[in-house]
Amino acid sequence: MSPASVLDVVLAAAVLAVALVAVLLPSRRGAVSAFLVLGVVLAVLWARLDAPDIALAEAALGSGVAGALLMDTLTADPARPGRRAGRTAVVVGLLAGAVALAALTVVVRAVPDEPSLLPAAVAEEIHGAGADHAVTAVLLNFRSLDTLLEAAVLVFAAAGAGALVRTPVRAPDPVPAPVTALARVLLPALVLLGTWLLLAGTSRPGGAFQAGAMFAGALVVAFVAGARFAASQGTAARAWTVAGVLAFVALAAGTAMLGQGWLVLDPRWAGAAVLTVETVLAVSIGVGLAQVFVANSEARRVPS
Amino acid sequence: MTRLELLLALGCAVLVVGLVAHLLARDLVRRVVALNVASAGVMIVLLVLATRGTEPDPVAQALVLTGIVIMAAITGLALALVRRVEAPEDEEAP
Amino acid sequence: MEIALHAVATVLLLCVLAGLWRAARGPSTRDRVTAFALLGTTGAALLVVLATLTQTAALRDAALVLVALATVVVVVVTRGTAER
Amino acid sequence: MSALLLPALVLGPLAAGAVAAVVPRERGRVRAAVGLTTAALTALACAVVVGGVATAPGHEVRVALAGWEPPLGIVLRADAASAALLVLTTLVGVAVSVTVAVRDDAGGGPAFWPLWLGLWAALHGVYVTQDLFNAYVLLELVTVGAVSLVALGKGRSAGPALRYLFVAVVGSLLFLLAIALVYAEAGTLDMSAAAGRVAPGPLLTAALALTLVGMGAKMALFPLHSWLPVAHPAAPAAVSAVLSALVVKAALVVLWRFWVALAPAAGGAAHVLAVASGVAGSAAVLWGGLMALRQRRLKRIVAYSTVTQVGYLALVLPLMAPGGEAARAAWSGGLLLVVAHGLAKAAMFLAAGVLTAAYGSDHLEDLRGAMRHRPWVVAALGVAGVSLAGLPPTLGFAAKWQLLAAGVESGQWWWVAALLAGGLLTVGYTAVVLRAVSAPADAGEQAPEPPPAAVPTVQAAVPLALAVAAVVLSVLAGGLAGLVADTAPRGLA
Repeated sequence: MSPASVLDVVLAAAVLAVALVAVLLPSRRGAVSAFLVLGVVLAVLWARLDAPDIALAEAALGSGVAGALLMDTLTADPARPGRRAGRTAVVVGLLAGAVALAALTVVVRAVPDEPSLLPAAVAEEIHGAGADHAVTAVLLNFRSLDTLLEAAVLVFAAAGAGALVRTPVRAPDPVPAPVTALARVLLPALVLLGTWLLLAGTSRPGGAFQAGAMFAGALVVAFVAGARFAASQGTAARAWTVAGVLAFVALAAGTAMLGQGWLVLDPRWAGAAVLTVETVLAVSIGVGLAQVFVANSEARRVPS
Repeated sequence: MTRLELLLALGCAVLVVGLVAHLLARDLVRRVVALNVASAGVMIVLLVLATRGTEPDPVAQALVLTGIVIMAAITGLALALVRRVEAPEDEEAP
Repeated sequence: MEIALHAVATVLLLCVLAGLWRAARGPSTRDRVTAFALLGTTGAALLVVLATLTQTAALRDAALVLVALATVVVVVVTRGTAER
Repeated sequence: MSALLLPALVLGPLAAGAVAAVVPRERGRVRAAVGLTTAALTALACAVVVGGVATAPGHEVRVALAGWEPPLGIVLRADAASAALLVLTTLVGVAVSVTVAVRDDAGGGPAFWPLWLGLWAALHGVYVTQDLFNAYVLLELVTVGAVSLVALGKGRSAGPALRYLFVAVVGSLLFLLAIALVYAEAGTLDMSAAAGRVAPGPLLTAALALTLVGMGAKMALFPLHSWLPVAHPAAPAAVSAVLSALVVKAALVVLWRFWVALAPAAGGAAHVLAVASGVAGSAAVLWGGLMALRQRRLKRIVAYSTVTQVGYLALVLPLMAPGGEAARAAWSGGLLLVVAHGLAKAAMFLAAGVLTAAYGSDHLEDLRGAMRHRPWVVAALGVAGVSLAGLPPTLGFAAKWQLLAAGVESGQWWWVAALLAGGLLTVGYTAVVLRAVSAPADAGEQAPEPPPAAVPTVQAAVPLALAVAAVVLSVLAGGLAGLVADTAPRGLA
């Protein structure tokens, strides 16, 4: 076996092992901690699969923002005694799982080892698409409707989580000094990193979603450190949350009214349009994810 | 077993592990975690499909990126609901 | 050189798995968070090795992001434990 | 013009939902104004698009978004089936919007508006998208909107909402794996393009099975139905109407589109899966009907009735399987049934909402005397029940007739028996409801009921209007069925 395939096998085993640990640990804390580790291992797997964009996103979202959300759930409630599923259910579940896995393993052996139609199509059309980096071109031009709707999913998830908060936001508690100190260092670093990912995204891996996750991280840190602006669920915060979707729809409607067709970007200004939409989207995603975090935090802090 | 088959099988295994755990777990946070594990399994399958051919498939990668963001949003909503479910009775009244 | 890098990557990966044990076992939240912060760093090192191996500069960004957001998680947990 | 407006059906309500989310929650009137304006404009745009579909050559309106044709880009395409669904959604959507605008606790408060508009946009998208992954994203948007709306319900609605979210996301993940498998083989995400690039084999069979199970979970097909009778009644009245009438149909439409495009290429395996769908559907018809008969709460009865009706809709897959004339009858009958059920179920849930608001409860015992005090609301329940049971002169009758014809034509007597049994059960539980509300208010040993609380007239009139629409549309049913059958997807022939 070559060193490369040893690495592949070890990596595959690691992913499976961490996934098993994450679902098997009976305590919440253990499960969440193992899930954070899964995010790290997955980021490595994505890197190994030639997908640096996804490695970035996994590091930022999968183990970053989602990790912070899950961890915050743990600090909110003391661990609860876990009820267990009945023995019959476990046996049936395991059997069904084994059968499903065997069937799927047979199925995926039939996957043809040849590329799909799309990489060639992307390579052919990427000039004038507004971004030299293929993944960004797909997200912001070829399949821009998906990206718009995905931003909308975030907007409405934030609205839904926000609707669960039925109490006004409480004044922040006193913050421990180490947290404030850490936040002072971390905040500018996160914003800088996010901006870099945003600007880099048109020509190399990176883009609105990774940058947005960094901005969300910055806002979460600010919120945790007691900054009032980050705790707000007011009109301005909600306006920023929806700004990305509205900017995207405005672009779509604008191109339609100009007679080019919905979301059709003219190669002459496609680059500018892509960067503008990405910038608004990144800020919007950042605020939106942070709003989900704040809503979660407030859903717990109901005054007694 | 080729690398493609190995990694595709890995994706399926992670998906099945996540789904079975999701259906069997009673603790709500653990169910959310298991759902995220299952989703990671599907993402593995998609990204492995993207490695066929000489260049990585940007479209499949874009799909995964979209999927990850959606899953993060859904996790946020799910956790907010978990908190609401576990809030003491008297806090339920709006 | 390539063989050495692959070997380093494999060893680092095993380190991650060793760390998983501490993160999963706990017993205190502090143990878990320390383990996770450490794992984030190991994961970042792995990404840097892979960046060199495949000559993908963007993976260094990913390493940075991983470290930065692992720190965010640490801050969140620190604050949360301080509150109780 | 209609091609220009087709994407607006998705992006318009989406943007309006985003705008409504920015309006402070205390400004409920402003949010309602945004919602009503959007409802009016959406209805107008729908009319134009439906008109475009009716007059266009080949009865379809098609837009390649961002100017990219498949395989690279995403295509939205409205055909006769989309038109039928758009008509249903417009009628129910306007009715729900008016109901909530009149009295906002029917929708669970001002948080209703952004979520509902976002959901509305996503539903439109599901009806017209041709792209598999786009359908996945739209279904997730539907889920996020629907789950959040359930959580707006009074009392402990978060639990049912979370359970619904779990089921819906599991369904989505299975569907996403199916998409990955189709993509692995066909190399494209466009449904019609993929149809020509797949061959019988394990990949296609697995994709069909995963989609059937995934969408089955999302639309509460027996035995994956147990979340629905919990989640739908927990939601605010107007939301229950939207969930039963429209949201369940989103998953169904994706299943049907996927099936019509890809099942013909799968050969015998698709036939086996279709029969499985039919067995599950028949079981759903019987189980849902029996459970509905046993319930003592109005909203629960209506929710179990949805389980039954989803069962009918699952029968369409085996009825379509033989192809030819029978398949076309099954396709058009299925679509008419979707419209008929949507109208009837929205009418029933809105009527249940009015009665609950008036009597403070939806227990059948507490609704005694409703026939005398709220005759129009009870009339709406009755007419809707008749349409659900598939009796003339309603749209439900026309739809069931088509399905029966399809079953008889292809000699599939089993499914015909399930259809007829379901109709009898529907008559049964509708009768239970009507008998309960027509009992005199002071019957039995209990003290006389206090007179019902006042409910705005408009709110009480809306359910009847929907139920009447089901009758009026039945006049057009013949023409509609013909149109839908003539424009049935090519895969059916």
